[in-house]
Formats: sequence, C-alpha cells, structure tokens
Amino acid sequence: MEKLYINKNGLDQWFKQMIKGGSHVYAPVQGRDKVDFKRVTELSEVASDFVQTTQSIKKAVFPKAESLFSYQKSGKNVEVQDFDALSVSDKVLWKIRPCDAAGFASLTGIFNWDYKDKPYNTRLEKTTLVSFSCSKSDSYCFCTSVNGGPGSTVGSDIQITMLPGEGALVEVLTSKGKALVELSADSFEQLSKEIDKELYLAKVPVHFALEQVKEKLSVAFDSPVWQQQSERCLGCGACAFVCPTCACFDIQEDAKGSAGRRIRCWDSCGFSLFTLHTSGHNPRPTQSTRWRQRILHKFSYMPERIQKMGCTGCGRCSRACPVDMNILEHLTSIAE
Amino acid sequence: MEIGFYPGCSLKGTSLEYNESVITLAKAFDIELVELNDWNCCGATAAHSMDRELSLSLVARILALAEQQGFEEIVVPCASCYNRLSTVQYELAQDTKLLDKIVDIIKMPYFGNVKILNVVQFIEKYVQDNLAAKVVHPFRHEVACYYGCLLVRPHKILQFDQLEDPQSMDKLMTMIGATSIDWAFKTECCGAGLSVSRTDLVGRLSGNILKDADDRGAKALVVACPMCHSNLDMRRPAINSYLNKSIDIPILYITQAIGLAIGLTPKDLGLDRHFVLINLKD
Amino acid sequence: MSKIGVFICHCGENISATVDCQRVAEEALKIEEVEYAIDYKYMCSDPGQTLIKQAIKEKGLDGVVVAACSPRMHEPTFRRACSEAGLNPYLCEIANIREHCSWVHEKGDATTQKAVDIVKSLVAKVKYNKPLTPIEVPVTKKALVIGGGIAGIQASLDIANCGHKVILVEKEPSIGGHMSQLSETFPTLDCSQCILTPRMVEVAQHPNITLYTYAEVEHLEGFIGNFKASIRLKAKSIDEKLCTGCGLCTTKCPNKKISSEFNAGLGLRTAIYVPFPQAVPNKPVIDKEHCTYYQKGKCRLCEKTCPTGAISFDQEDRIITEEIGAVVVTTGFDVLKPNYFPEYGFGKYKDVITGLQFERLASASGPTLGEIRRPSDGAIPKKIVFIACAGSRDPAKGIHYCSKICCMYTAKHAMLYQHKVHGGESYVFYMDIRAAGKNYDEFVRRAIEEDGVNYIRGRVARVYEKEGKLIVKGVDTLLGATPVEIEADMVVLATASVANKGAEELAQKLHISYDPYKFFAEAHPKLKPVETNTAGIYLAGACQAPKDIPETVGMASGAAVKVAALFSQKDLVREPLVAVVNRTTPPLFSTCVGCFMCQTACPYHAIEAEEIKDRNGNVLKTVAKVNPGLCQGCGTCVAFCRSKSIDIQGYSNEQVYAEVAALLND
Amino acid sequence: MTKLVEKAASLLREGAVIKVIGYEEGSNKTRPFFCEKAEDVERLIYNGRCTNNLAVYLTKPELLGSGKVAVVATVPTMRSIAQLVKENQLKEEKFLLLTVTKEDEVVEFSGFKEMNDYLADIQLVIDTKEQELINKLDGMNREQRWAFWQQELSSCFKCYACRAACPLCYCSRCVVEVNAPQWIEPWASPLGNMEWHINRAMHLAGRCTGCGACSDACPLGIPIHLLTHKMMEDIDRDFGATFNNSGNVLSTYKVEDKEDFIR
Amino acid sequence: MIKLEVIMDDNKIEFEPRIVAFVCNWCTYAGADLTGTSRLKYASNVKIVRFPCTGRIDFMLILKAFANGADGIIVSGCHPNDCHYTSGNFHARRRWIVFRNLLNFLGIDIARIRYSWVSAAEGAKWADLVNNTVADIRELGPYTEYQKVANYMEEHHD
Repeated sequence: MEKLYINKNGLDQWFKQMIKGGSHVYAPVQGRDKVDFKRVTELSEVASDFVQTTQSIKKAVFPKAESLFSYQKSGKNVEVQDFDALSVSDKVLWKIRPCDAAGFASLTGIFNWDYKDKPYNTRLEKTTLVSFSCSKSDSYCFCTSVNGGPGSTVGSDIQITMLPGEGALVEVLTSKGKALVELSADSFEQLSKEIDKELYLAKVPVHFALEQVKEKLSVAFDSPVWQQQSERCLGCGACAFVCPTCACFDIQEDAKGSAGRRIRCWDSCGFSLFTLHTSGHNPRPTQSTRWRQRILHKFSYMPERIQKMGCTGCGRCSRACPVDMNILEHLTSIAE
Repeated sequence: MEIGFYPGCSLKGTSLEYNESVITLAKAFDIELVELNDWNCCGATAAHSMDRELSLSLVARILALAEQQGFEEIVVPCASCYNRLSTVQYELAQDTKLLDKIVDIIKMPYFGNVKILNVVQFIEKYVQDNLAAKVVHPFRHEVACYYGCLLVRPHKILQFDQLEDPQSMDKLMTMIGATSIDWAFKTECCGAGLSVSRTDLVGRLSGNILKDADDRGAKALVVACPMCHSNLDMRRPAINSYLNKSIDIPILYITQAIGLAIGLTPKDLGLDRHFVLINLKD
Repeated sequence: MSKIGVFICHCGENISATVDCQRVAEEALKIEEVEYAIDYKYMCSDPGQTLIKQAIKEKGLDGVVVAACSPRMHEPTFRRACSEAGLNPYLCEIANIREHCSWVHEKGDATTQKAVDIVKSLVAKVKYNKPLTPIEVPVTKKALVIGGGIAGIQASLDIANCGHKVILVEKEPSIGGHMSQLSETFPTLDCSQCILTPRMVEVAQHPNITLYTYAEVEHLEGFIGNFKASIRLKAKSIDEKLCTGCGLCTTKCPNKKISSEFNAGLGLRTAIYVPFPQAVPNKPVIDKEHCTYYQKGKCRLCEKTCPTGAISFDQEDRIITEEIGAVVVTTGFDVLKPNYFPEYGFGKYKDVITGLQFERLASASGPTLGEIRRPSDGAIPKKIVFIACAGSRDPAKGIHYCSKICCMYTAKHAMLYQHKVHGGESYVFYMDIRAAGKNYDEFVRRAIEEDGVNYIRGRVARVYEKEGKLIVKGVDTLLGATPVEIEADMVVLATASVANKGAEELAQKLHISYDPYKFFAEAHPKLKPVETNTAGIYLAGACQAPKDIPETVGMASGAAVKVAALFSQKDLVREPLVAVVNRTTPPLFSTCVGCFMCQTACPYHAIEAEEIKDRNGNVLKTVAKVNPGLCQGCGTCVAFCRSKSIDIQGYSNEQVYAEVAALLND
Repeated sequence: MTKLVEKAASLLREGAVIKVIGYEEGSNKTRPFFCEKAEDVERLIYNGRCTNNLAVYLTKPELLGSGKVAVVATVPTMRSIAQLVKENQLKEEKFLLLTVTKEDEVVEFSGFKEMNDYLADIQLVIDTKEQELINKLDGMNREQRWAFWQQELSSCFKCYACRAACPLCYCSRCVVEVNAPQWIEPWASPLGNMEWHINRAMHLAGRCTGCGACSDACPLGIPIHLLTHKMMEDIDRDFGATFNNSGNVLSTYKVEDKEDFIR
Repeated sequence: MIKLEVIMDDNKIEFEPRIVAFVCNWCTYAGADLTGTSRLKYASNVKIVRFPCTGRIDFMLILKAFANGADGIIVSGCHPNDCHYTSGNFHARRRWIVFRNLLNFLGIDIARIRYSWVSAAEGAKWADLVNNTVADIRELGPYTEYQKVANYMEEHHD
C-alpha cells in the first residue's frame, strides 16, 4: 500500500483527469433537503459537510432494475441477446464512506456465493471505490460495533483523509486505485513525514460486542423480542433499499409485443409478498417473522455462509425508517 | 353592525319618509345602513324597455360598487330597484358572454356575489327575532298587506315568498299585534308605470285595490314599495273620483307600522309627510 | 399455449374490395399461437361455417377469431357454429373488419394493415377468453302486484289468466283505485263503475289470485325470479270468515262524521265502514283512529249488533312473507294538494273543488247522488268555471310536466255539467287543449260545439269570494289579452296528477329508481317502458307518469306479458357476461377488502356482502359478491376496484389489456 | 405524570383495553408505541412532534389482537379513522378512541360518531410551503411540470413506504402486485414509478384526508403528497366533496357534473 | 420501440399518428358501425377497442395505451342519460374529470386524449371525431416525450 499527499489544486487536477478519462463519477450531492449520490463532472458539485448520504451507492453495481437478457421475436422464432457487458461504463465512486466500501465487500460475497453473477462482477470490475474517512459521525453510526471504523479501508481502492488546511492524505490500496492515481500522477506528492490519520477521524463509540449479539441470536429464533421490536414496523422496503448490503432481488418479465427482456430488480424481505406462496401459504406470515429474518440474515446467516457481515453500521436504515426502527437500539437490547 | 344600503331615486324624492323610516327602524335595532358611495339610477322605469345594455350596465355598476366597497349584502327598500337589481344579477349570472360585455362597458370588476335584500327580507333577517320583545304599542288594527307586482315577481328570479298569495308582510304584521285581513288584491297592479301619464287609470286600478280592502274592513294598507305608496296615497283624489266616494284608509310603509309598534315617534318615521292623514284610534 | 384459428371473410366484395384478405390470412398465420388461418368468400354461409367447424375439430382449436362484419351482426351466428363443433361459444371473438375497416377506408396497404392489426388485437384477446356457460336462475312462478287500481287489476288478471299465481296487495280496504271514484269516462261517457266492478269481482274470484286488501308491502329482498316479500296485513278488526258483509254494523256506528276518502272529502262515513257499495271485498274494516272504542275504550256497538259475531277488536297487524318471481308496481297517482293554490282560494272557499271531487258530485253513487250541487250550501251552481292546468305545466309550482288527462276530463266535466244542469253556464280556462287519442278531439269539439261549453284560452290569476260569488279573474289571450272576470257559483280545478305519497319510500324498499317528481323510472324511455332498472320489477299505470285509463290498461297488459314471458321458461337464462369478485386460497379468501365502493356504484344493486366464515361459523372477513341474477354486465364496478378484485367475464382486465397492447405493438 | 399516562394506566389496569397505541420518545424523533403493560405507561407521550398517523395500524388485525384497543389519536389520525369507518374497515366495539387537547386534557370518545362531531369544527389546513409548491407547479407550463415530476419520480425506488404509511392503503393485495395483467411495472423505472404514483393518487381520490404521512415516510423526500393534495383541491372545486362529507367521489356522480372537455 | 426511432428520425415524411379508441358497445361502437354502413370514409389511424360501457374503462388503460406507443386516444360512449346501463357514462365522466386534472398536474399532455359522446345514430359524428382527432394529433406530433420514459432503462443511462 502506498500513502501519498495531495493539495487542493492537485485534487482538482486529478478529478478533472478522471472525468477526461471518460469515467462516470458518482459523488454525494446536496439535494433539496437530502444528500445523495449523483453523477458529477465538477469537484465543486460534491457535497462537503455531511455525515451520510440517504442512499448507499450499491446501485452502481446492483442497479434498481437491470436487464439480464433481452429477446426479439420474428414470427414464431426467437432471438435472444445475453447481458451486454459492453454497455457497462467505467465508474468512480467518489467520497463514499468506509462503511459503504465495506458494503461492497458483503455484496461481492453474496453475488459470488454459489454462482458468479456476471452483471454484478462486470460492473464491479469497472468501478473504482474512493472512500473518504469520516471526520464526523452521528448517533445512528455504529461502524465500530461491527468491525468497521471511520478510517477502515476494507473494500476501498483508495482512501482519502482530509487534513487540516487544504491537503489530504491519500491511501492507495489496490491496483485499481493505483491506476486511478496514475491518471494524474504529478498531482500527488510523497509524504514529507508519517501522518497519524487517527487524529483526524471521528470518534465512534462501540455500542455492543458483536460476538455477544451473534451468540444471543444463535438461540433467539423463537424469542418474543422480534414481536416486541417489530410491532410498529410498517413493512415497507425503505431500510432494505437504502442499505449498502441488502441484495434481495426479484425477477420480472418486460414483454412488449414481439420484443422483451428479463429484468432483475430490488426486492425486500420486509415485504409480505416476498415469501408468499401461490398456495396462499406464507412461511413468514407476520412482520415480526420478517424482521427476524432481516436481523438474522445480516448477523447470523451471512457470517455463517459467506463469512461476511450483513451490516456495516452505516445507520441508513434507522435514518430512513418512517417509524424510527433503530437497528442500533434493537441490537444493543438484544446484546443485553 | 353595518349593511350596505341602496336607496334609489324615489327614496331621495317622493318617498323621503320611506327612507327615514327604514333607517330609523334599522337604528332601533343597532344596524347601520351604509349608503353606497357614488350610486346611480337603477334604470327602473324606462331604461330596461328602451336599451338593454344600458339597463344592465347601470345595475352592474351599482353591484360592482357594492362589491368594491366591501358589502356582502345590500338593502334595497324600493321594490322596483330591488326587482331590477335582482333581475340583472340573475341575467349576468346566466350568460358569461353578456357578463364580459357589460364588465367591459362599466370598466369595473364584477363578481355578482352581493346579496340583495328587499325591505321585508331585511326585516325578516335582522329585525324579526328581537321584534316581539321591542313592541310597546301593539299595532291593533285590521290591515291589508299590499305587495304589488314588483316585490314577488318574477318568482323564478326573486325566489321570494309565495308568488300568488304572499304572506311575509302578513306574518310581520301579526307579530306586532295587527290582524291582517284576507283579501283579493294583494298583488294586483296599482298602475305605477302610469303614475304621471294616466292618473285616471291609476285612479281605477288603485281604486279597485282600496275598495276591496275597504269592503273587507281594512283600517290601513301596509306597503313596501314607493310607487305603490305614492299611487295609493298621493292619487287619492283620482281614486275617490273613480269610486265616487271618499276612502280615508291611510297607507303605511311596513317600516312605519313596525316603527310605531316599537314606539318610534311619527316624526322619526316621517308619517307627517303623507297625504292621507293617519289617525288610527287604538 | 393455445391454438387459435383465424377466419377472414371477404363478405363477397364488401371486405375484399379494399382489404387484401389473403394477406390478412398470411399475416395472421405469423402470429404466435395462431394455428390456422384462412380467408373465404362468405364465412357466414353454410360452407363458411363448416370451414370453421372442421378446423376446430381437425386442428383442435381452442380459440376462434372471425374477421368479418360487426359482431352486432353475426357474433351469435359464429358462436353457435363454434359450439356445434364442440368449442365453447365464448371462445369465439369477432374482428370487425367491415364496418370499422373495409367500408370506411380506401383500398390500400394501410387499410389491409389496419385489418391485420384488428385481427391481432382480437387474437390477443381470445387467448384470455374463458369458456363460459350461460347463467341459469331458477324462477318462482308467482307474481306480486302492488296496488289494486285498474292497472293492478288488469295486470293481475292477465298474469293469472296465463296460469300463474298472483298476489295482489292493496293498501285501502277495497280494490278499485281512482277509477272506482270516477263518474263517467271519456271519450265514451260510459259509467266507470259499470266497466270496472265486473273486473274487481273477477279478481276476487280468480283461483290464481290471492287478494290482500288493507295491506302494504313492508320489505322486498332477493332478485329476479327469486324475490321474498314481507307484507303487512293491517288489522281490519273483522273476522272475514264470519262476516257476511250485511253492513248492519255500519248503520249502528255512532261515529258518523268522518270525511270519506272515497268521496274525496265531500261525503261522510262511519268508523267501521265499507268504502263504497261495490267494494271488493265487500266487508267492513274498523278505522282505529276514528273508532270510539279504540280511542276512548268504550262503545263496541258494532260488536253488539253484528249477527255473526265477526267483530274482533283484539286483532293485530300480521306480517306474512311470500316468495315471488316478479313484481308489478301499479301504485297509481295522487292529486296535487290544496295548499298549492292560494290564489284560487282552494281550502279557503268551499266551492272551489278539485276535478276528483267533481267526479264524486257527478257520480250516481256520490254524496249528491249525481246531482251537481255545490258543497257550501247544496245549491245548484248556475255558473261554473273549470280551470285546466291547475299546477301542471307551471314552473312556479315546481311542476313542469303536463298531467295529460286534465284536458279530457275537464271537457267531460263541462259536458256532464251541461247535461245535468240545464241552462247552466260553464267556462273552461285552458292553455292548450291536448286531445291526442282515439276520438278524443272529437269529444272536446262536442263539448264546445254541441254542449256549448265556453272555452277561454288563458290563465286565471285569482279567485276570490265577494258577496257569495266566486270572482274568477283571468285573461282571454285570444281576444288580445283582455281581462275576463266571471262571477261563478263554483270553481273546479283540474289539479295536476302527482306521484303517490309513499312513492319515494316504496321505491327505496324495492330498489327501483324514480324521477325528480317521484314518479317511478322506467328502464329505457323508449324501448323499456314497463321495465325498471331492477330486473324482475315492472311498472304499469300512473305510478310511472300521468296516464288515462286506456293507456294504463295497455301498459298493465304489457307488464303482465313481461312477467308471463319470464315465467314461461323453466329457468331464467342470461348471458354470462357478468362481473365476478375473485376468490383465492386462504388465508386471503379474496383480495377484496370489502370497501363496497362497487356497491355504491352499481346501478342494479347487484353487489351483496358475503361473510366468509371458518368452520365454527366465526366471520373471518366480509367481501363483495356479485349476484349474477341482477348484474347486467356494465363493468362500472370493475373500473372502480382498487385492488382489481372484481372483474367482468367477456371483457376481463386481461382481455382488454392484451387487446390494447396488441393493437399498438408489432 | 400526565393525564394521558394516568388514563392509559387505569385503562390497562382495569383491563378496559388490552393495549394503548400511542407515541413514545424515539431517536431524535417520536415514534408509535404499543403500550401493553401498565408499567410501561410512563413512556407514553403526546406533543406537537407526534406526527405518525396511527390509523395505519388499525387495519392490521394481527397487531391488534383480540380485545379492545385504545388509540391516542391526533387530528390527522382521527380524520383517517373517520374515512376508514366510511369504508367499513373498522369495528366500533374494537376501539377506544382518545385524543389530547392543547391543554393536555384527555378526551375519550364514546364512539366514531362523537369523534366525527369533534372533528367537524376543526379546519383542514394545508401548510403554506406545500401550497406554494402547488401554486408554483400550477404556474408552470405543461413541459415544465412534466420535467419537474420526471426528475422527482424517477428517483423513486419503490420501497412503498408511502403505501405502508398511508392508513387508507389497506388493500390486502395492492394493484402493483397484480400481475394478470401487469398493470404497473413492478420494478423501479421512470414509467413504472409514475404509473404507481398516478394509481396511488387515483385510488385516494376523494378519500385522502391530507395527513401527509406518505411524503413524511418517503426516505427520498419526494413530494408525492402534492398529487393527492392537489387532487383534494380539484375535487373540492369540481364536486364540493371534501373528505368530511364524501368518502367515494368516484363511485358516485351528479348528472350536472361539468363536461366542458367532452365534445 | 424500434418503430419509434423511425418516426423520430425522419419527421420529414408525414407522421401517421397511432390512435386507440375506447368505445362503449351500445352507442359509439354501434355509431361506428353506422359510419360503415353509410360508407363514410375516415382516416385509418384509429383502432377501436370495444367495452360494454364507458364505465368499464379503467384509467390505467389510457396510460397503458400511451406506454405502448399511442400518440392519441379517443374515449367515447353514450350521451348523458342515454347510457344502456343508465349511469355508466356518468361514472366514467366523473372519473375522467378527476383523472384529467391529475394528468395535467403531472404534465401529461391531456390534449392527446379526446373525449366525446357519440350515439348509435351519429355515424357522421364518429367519422368527424376520428378525422379531427387524427388531424389534431398530427399537429401535436408523436408523443416521444412519453415513449422515451416508457422505454427508459436506468442502467443504460447511468
């Protein structure tokens, strides 16, 4: 790993080069009242002062809706066209948070668990993740409780830590990151002296011991806690859709006359229809069973099956919830 | 409280006493009748038979003024004015093209949402409820309530009282202790339009009215229209010569009758301005 | 994967002249799931139909599209052909390429292409067609007739004579209605009772007719062919089995000063009474409101006098329920209330009367035994004025319609007056004379020309009393609007006919609609004059609008035929194109959430609530259910249903959706 | 100890109700609270910050359990309840309705009727910011409006929080879940999103009580409530039917409804 | 989708609008039949979908028609008070009033939806209705605005 220093102008130059290089750059942008990822072409568009974006940027590799293949009928014979890898553009995800970067690691786990998903992997290959370490956090953040941290580099290709004054520390973590730096090598300087990045990181308290939670969960399947916690849950998909690691999807047909395509789109285990059988039977008939699924999947099943956490402590679900289902609060209470 | 007031020409001329009695009566019930600023003739007598646009514009302007001066309701004691104002408001509401045309003529915004009250409606709405309590000299006489033609017709537009056998004035009269007689000429024509040109006809028409009232023992006629009043009161000589007998039944405005009952002085009510003397013995 | 056959008709030259039928066939064959396509000169011809039948058999088609003329022409033909070949007829659709294509466009590719598109869209639709079977509703072959006037009497007799049972309900103690009150009838001047009473008797004696007088329909539920009516039999306080109708009781009753309904208030009756001598049934009832015993607890004179001990004071109202298959509503009309004519002094002056009252004066069975005497002092009026359109055609009175019968009966009244009062003077004020009808105008002419009735065209402004005379002030518009003043002895108002008092309430009980005047509404002003919007309920007579006797009788027979037709088949068979509320597997049972918006929207009251219960009878949920007997298949409910839980057979969401998509996509 | 807490405590202790649905303090906001034990009543709060529309829970039998349930209702909640009653969704005997006045007095309603009377004299105020936005849109030309809504709606990712939060979206199967035919693209796409929101609005026509729960719930802050609120305005104008006097504008009609657009 | 491109790429050749007509079976469908039997000629752009009653016409069908590439839509049924089912057209009318306001608020081009009452006796009126609508829509041009949205797939635009 290589550590470099970059000053404001350098940053500008570098960013320009990225755009010139033809990559689509996505970064947090201040909207009407929320900060969210948008495609940008100027560094100035990027939001500066915010804790967390409303949505994660998982759609860069796992779009809300994507066509897996398409077909065209002529008369009675059909011509199928497979997923078009070439249609995928190079992307740079700028100023994502360490917890977002960590999220990609989990997604990769899911999309390569038993079957290597072509659209996902193609997109990921073409995406460079530039995370910014967190200088501030809020009461919803709990990365440190789930093996993450404001300066964690897990999943990032590059991590940038803003320093007092104009400059920034650039940690180049992967070859992809290296390539991105190469675009404008002369914008960077070698470090004059070792920089202790910890000094510049937000202090995120540890709220619960992960091991304890896991242990409790392993025997909690029939616990009444699920019912208590989920009573007010409305069963919408807000938490899942803003989550950086939720990867539930549905498969749909989009047929118009002689042409059509098969579509993969986001879904959520929180929806009552998610597990509904044609017979009318629903193995997860109530919101509490769905809530249980959500927690267990993230904190038991995923770690067991793919050795990845299903939660990076970004706190988005809690911020997005219309009825204030606060995951941190719930996990803490489970841990106790 | 304040309500808009459109007197019209008669109340400023031949029927001053009507004007006075309406205003004093209103005052007695703590109601300020605020005269429209810069009002104009409603074009009653002639305009609507000569020039439609003119007659519509005249009234439209009056109503526009009322709106402009912020009145939701205006009291229009003269039956003829009341009739014209209501009719025009109705016609303009029916036909937006016409409305645009008229608005263009009067060059004033017009919404047509002012409520037009004739004197009886005014009394029913603002006086009636506290009336009984205020009566000091019950008006104990046989009266014939005479509505004339303009107060209740055309029903389609005015939507006031029973077209053929109106009762509103009779009700009010009984409230102040009078006995309102049942008679046949309630809504007959008094010859208003011919008041000046054909006094002989007025004599006949008004004569028949008075005679029936007299035959049925009325001691007074109660009216709510200046034209009716002047015909029945001022044209008494012509009437008497037609009937060749002299009838001395006095003609009172409803506001005067009520005024007397609640103890207002004949002077306030302008009773001294009548031709036929009013000497009703209790 | 369905196998659809497409059959393109040339209709001789009618289609092929502008549409390349062969190409349409070729294009059709390219459509997915189209197994077979062929064009032919005349598809509707025998060989044409055979073509279809063979294809169905040989190719095993499970859907057929016939591209030909409008479905309004030959849909039945081709559907029949399909069913003869063993294919459910509702799996056949018609592509209208004649009226909607070949006839309205010039020859050319565009036209042929349109034909192809039309075929495509119907192929797409037919894929979703479901085999349907006509709905068979069992029919209870018993009719309920409400109202025992001439309309009800006629309807009852006609139905009964077709061999079906009839229940006739009349709220008064006797049947006969207004017609029994009339003296003579226009235009023949034959005595009303003479022609009516035989029929009243016939009703009473008819083996198929059950007569309930002094009774009212309390409640009606169910649907065509399967109604259940509960009927209140008001206590008559008479044991009809014992009563012989001798009438002694009525002579002894002390309470003699009750104004007689039958005589329209001009005569008096006792508290225990028979409305009129020819009443059917001719047995008295006790009018509790006026009976001294019921009111004061003493008297019972009638009981003492009754030779057979038929009086039973402790009788109570009974409610019986009857199952019937059809209802005929014949509740008739009423005359406008007096308070409508303050200007005519009705109610104020005794000698201002209504036409109906005049009928009683003129009637031999009336209070004056047929002599025209005025109510106030019994004097014979020397001068009489008839005012037509009293209320009718008078917006100021809120009645815009023409009461239709007044012109005629006024002429009749004037005539009767002239016949009965020699040297009498009669005047008729009228707006127009409406005498359209066989021998009607002749009748009026006779009144004017032979009997010398003075007809004055103009309205009457006011009637008032002066020195014992009724001063009638009016105008003669034919003499240049000259005012007319007549000193009359009596004034007769041809009062408007209005809907019966209880009309609105009854309509709501029966779920039939009514117009702003509370007259019952027919299903279609031209083509369904005796039907209502509620299948199985029919109308006759003046309850639908003012009518004279011949019209009423005609309408009654019409309604009777509708009922007879309904009763003539074993079951009532209806097109299955009706709405259906879905049913799904538990625990949902149906996606319907029971908001019942559809119920408010349905013009036919065809939507009911169904409770879904578990084995122990606990209600799990309440959902909508369409009654196929009532549903007419408009589909309005379908468009409302938010959860798409209700759908209509033949025009299902999937069908129309597919049709639209196919029309627009290639 | 507030009056509300006292009330709840007594209700639960006397077993008059099995639970009280109200509000409690949450993380930086208040949230719905299902209070079942007398010892928890202290958590119950009621203040201007209590914005969730609790009516949404009343059509979920599995949450209510068997027995009477007390609801601490805000005005918007009550309006929704009134509408639900009109649509035969609530059983009177099942609920005990409470509300809290500005003076922190607890009002207990004997039934829906009494609640409606209470509501009758409370005016529905559409907040000014929202009205401004509506007016702004009305001011735009069609193309601009189209651009505005495409911009807004295309970001929707169909989490259906708007549906879940709306008390009147109680269908057991929503139209978006109907797939024969597939009325609405179930995946998030500009078209599918627009179709969904049009359906939402149409299905709330004349029913929406203007509580704004939909847009409060939207995690992306899309001003979807404008659709239903604009519709309320239009319906008031065209049919004079506010949520108070008509539940189902679309399943009724007047012969004199305007038809200037029909030629 | 393909067809759309063609239309867009050469606006020079006169554009032929694609129009769907939603009509009720009893009045307008019969009216259109009469147009045929009277051999009145009209533009072939309009294709009819038959419904039992205008009350049956789901507002979604209108959106679906646009989504599937319609440039214009005709909705037509019995005149007020003539409805075969007495009130279906009244219900429909009210639905359209509400729906139009909403669409307009969303910036959807309601000028492309033509409502009309055409009775079974008005064959000529039907022909005029079709011709006028075709002319109007031709004036407005293809409804690309909507169809772009209809065929949009995010991934290709990110």
